[in-house]
Amino acid sequence: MDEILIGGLLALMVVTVWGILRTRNLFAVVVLGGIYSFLTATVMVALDAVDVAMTEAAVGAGVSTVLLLGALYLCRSEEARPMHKPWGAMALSATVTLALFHGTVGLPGFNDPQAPIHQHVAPRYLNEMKQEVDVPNVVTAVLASYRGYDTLGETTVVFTAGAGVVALLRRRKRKGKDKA
Amino acid sequence: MKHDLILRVIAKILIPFLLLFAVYVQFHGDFGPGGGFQAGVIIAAAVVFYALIFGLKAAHRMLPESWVESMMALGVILYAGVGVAGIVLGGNYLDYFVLDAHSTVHGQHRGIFWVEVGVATTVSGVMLKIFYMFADRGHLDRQDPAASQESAEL
Amino acid sequence: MNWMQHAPALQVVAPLLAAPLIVLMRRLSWAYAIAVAACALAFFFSIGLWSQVQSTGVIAYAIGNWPPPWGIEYRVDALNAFILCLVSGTGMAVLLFSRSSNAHEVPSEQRYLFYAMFCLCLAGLLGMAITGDAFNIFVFLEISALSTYVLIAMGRQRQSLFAAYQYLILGTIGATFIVIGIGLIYLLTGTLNLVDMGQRLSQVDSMRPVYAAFAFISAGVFLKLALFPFHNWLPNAYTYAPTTVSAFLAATATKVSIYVLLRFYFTVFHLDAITPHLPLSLMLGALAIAAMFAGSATAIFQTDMKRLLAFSSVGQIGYIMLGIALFNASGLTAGLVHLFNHGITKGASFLLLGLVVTRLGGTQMSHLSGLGKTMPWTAFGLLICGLSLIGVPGTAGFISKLYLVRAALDLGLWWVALMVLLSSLLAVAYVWKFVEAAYFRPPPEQLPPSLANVTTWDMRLMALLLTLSTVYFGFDTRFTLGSAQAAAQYLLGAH
Amino acid sequence: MNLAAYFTYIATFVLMFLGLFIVMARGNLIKKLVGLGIFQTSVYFLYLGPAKLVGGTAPILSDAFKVYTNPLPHVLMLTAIVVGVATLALGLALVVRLREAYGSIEEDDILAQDQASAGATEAA
Repeated sequence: MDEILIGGLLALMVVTVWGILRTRNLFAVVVLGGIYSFLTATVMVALDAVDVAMTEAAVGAGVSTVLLLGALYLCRSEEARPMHKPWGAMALSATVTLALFHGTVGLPGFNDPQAPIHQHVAPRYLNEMKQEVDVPNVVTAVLASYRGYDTLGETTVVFTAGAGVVALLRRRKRKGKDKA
Repeated sequence: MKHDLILRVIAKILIPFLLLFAVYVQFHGDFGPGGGFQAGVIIAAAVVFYALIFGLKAAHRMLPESWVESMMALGVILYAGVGVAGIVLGGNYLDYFVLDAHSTVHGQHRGIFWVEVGVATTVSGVMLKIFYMFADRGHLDRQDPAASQESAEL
Repeated sequence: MNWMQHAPALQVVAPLLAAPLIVLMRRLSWAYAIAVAACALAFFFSIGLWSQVQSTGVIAYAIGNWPPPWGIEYRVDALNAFILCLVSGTGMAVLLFSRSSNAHEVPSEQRYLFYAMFCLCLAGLLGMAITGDAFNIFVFLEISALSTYVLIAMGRQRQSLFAAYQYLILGTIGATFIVIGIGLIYLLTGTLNLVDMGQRLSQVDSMRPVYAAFAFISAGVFLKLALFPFHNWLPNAYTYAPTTVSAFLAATATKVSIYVLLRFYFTVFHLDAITPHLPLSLMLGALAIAAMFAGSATAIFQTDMKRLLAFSSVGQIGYIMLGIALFNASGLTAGLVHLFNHGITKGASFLLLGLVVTRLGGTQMSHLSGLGKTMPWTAFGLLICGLSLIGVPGTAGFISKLYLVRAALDLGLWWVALMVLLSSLLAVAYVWKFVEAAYFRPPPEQLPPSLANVTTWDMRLMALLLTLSTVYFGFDTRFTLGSAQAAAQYLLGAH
Repeated sequence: MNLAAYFTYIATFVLMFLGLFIVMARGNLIKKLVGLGIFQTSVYFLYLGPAKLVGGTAPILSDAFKVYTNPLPHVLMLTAIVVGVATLALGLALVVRLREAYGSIEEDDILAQDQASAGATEAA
């Protein structure tokens, strides 16, 4: 049952991406991107990743879409017709995809409780966390405590982006542009 | 849109609830899905909503840009500071066990609490700052004398 | 409380904490002071770590006091202690240089943010180099990458924006490849700790995901370190970024990526154990030799000195990779020594070019003509760096080429040694191009409009210091060779 | 090979192929960033798919459940999402600046303008 639901949603996502690929109206692209993010979030709920789903809905569908719309407003542009045939790009992305396909064949499949990820490291988070940290949401415990340093890095990434946008978009005090 | 009465009234009612929801997501993150990132984004969304209805100028008055810029920095400082506090209290970096003298579990709770506050502060600050930056750029681009004067005042 | 005991964490946290402080202060003078203090702390701690590793061996530091593999571990060994010294040392020199050079190259409103970005970039690079956790590498890689994009975009010309955009696209693709590779290994082993990964990976039966993970991580890191033919972002980025940024990136960013490659190859994949089954040495070696020739040959045709040096970097990265591709102790030693020597040589060259930009307004060959007369010391410094890039005795470059040739001959690969010598001839050609412009062409009648007439003492001192060290490490090889040998032995005997 | 056991991987392949293709084949700078986002998203399923256990529940501990989905990939992908939006924000800021400097957000236009100005400086 789960497989059918998730598979159907994933198929819808592929269709959305196909739409993004085909359309040259950038506004439509951005809206399709928002739909894509919401579908992603829904699949994540089906995969029991509720925290991730919430973040994807807020960040992927919300913030990203707003940012894209803002940039689109500032650029006001329609995508030009591609000038060259995309065979090179096609070949490259096909190679990468095939490499990944090659690699995943030996991996544990969907819903395999014997897979290494369910046997090593994660069991401690699920079984001992109650004594060690004692917050019901295991994701919060791992995020903020066990792997809290990653989250510090992640917060710093967000800060870097913020300060970077300030550096790039803060208006010059002088009117004249000192661009070459 | 600035003069639409219905929108303004509804916004006035909604925004406190949005902020309340953000606080819920922030502190309920220990028990259900949620946490600093999501709460930060919701806080930013509430202010963006305010800016859309009442205008950028009003939003700037409510939450000046310099505050927003400080928020970006303060969150990271708080987070990294919790780590340094771990060292000062005799543990390793980001060691929450030592944050409470009596119980390691309480120390963990305390650490997670402050860390999440730091995350929410930075995320909301950054999201807002990025929004302000893009919005300001638009004023300049439009080359509308009234708008550019308005943005000059900001 | 013993602060030195927390050196692994503090040397990353100091610059990481400095960045938000700078944004909070918003004052240029404060920004500079904070950045210098943070950078000095990082340098101090990394020297401390280096000497500690020499005496006690591997230092493990559990962040948050969570034992690995459940928490994130910092792990300092002979290899990354050496890299940390290179990164924080050149970072310090470039930072001290940047105060005056930024005054001419970076718009005034952005200048305090330059220091914030610089600190973040430094923190990211140090974090990548010191961590013992695979996903943590990705997080810090992104910190350094995002700040690098901004630093590049601060250049004076509009081309810098497009260079930053190109790097953003390629860098993100590279980082995502790395995440895919890490994900495959994670699915196979269930762990994210590098050492734990290595141990569990050797017990895995299905080799296909391992090879795929290897391919993805290699391709991702090749993109980041600009190995030919993955180098497309590098020439534009180095050419249009502010000169200090070019110096910092050339000396450190690509070098840390090489370190990450080594870490994955030896600690996780145990490549020296796998290589007999795969023609890896041949594949990597072929790429390296292609890079040596393509980079150096393209450099000859450049008319902008910064661009010339950028392509020369593409070539020099080939030498480092060639040493690694030999997969034995002498080859690795040669590669690591060259990593260090090329880092300081390129750092010195770009800082000297920074002096030229400040004084003459640009780095086109037309700006450089007659440099031997207009700026004799700077021209002489650039000449020394050029000789080091060729590998002339008496410079740091000579030592690394010597060991590279020797390592190849040890394995009986005389044709590889020949390739190294032949490609060095190409280096002679591009260095000659500079010599011709600087010493055999008259200075222009009228000097082009300059950004500032004088270069300040701090700029000159830092450029001098790095140039002198290029010569110094050509004679005294105790630090470079000693550390590289220890690191190579550690990598090969890690299991 | 049991196809049903690999369907999350298959979705990853397709999304990855399309995303990478959009990044490389399209010349519009905004569309490239959208493609980059899709490419990054494809990786989420590589991590999240195998973490799910059917019959399990979201990793929020409670006495009513015994089997939980693996929380570690969730934490990692949270980081990946945030990194993705940070990259997007910076990329868009660059695009806005590029549009102001070049008057276009098409890669070919920008490259042509750069070539023209490079030719001009060489001639000078």
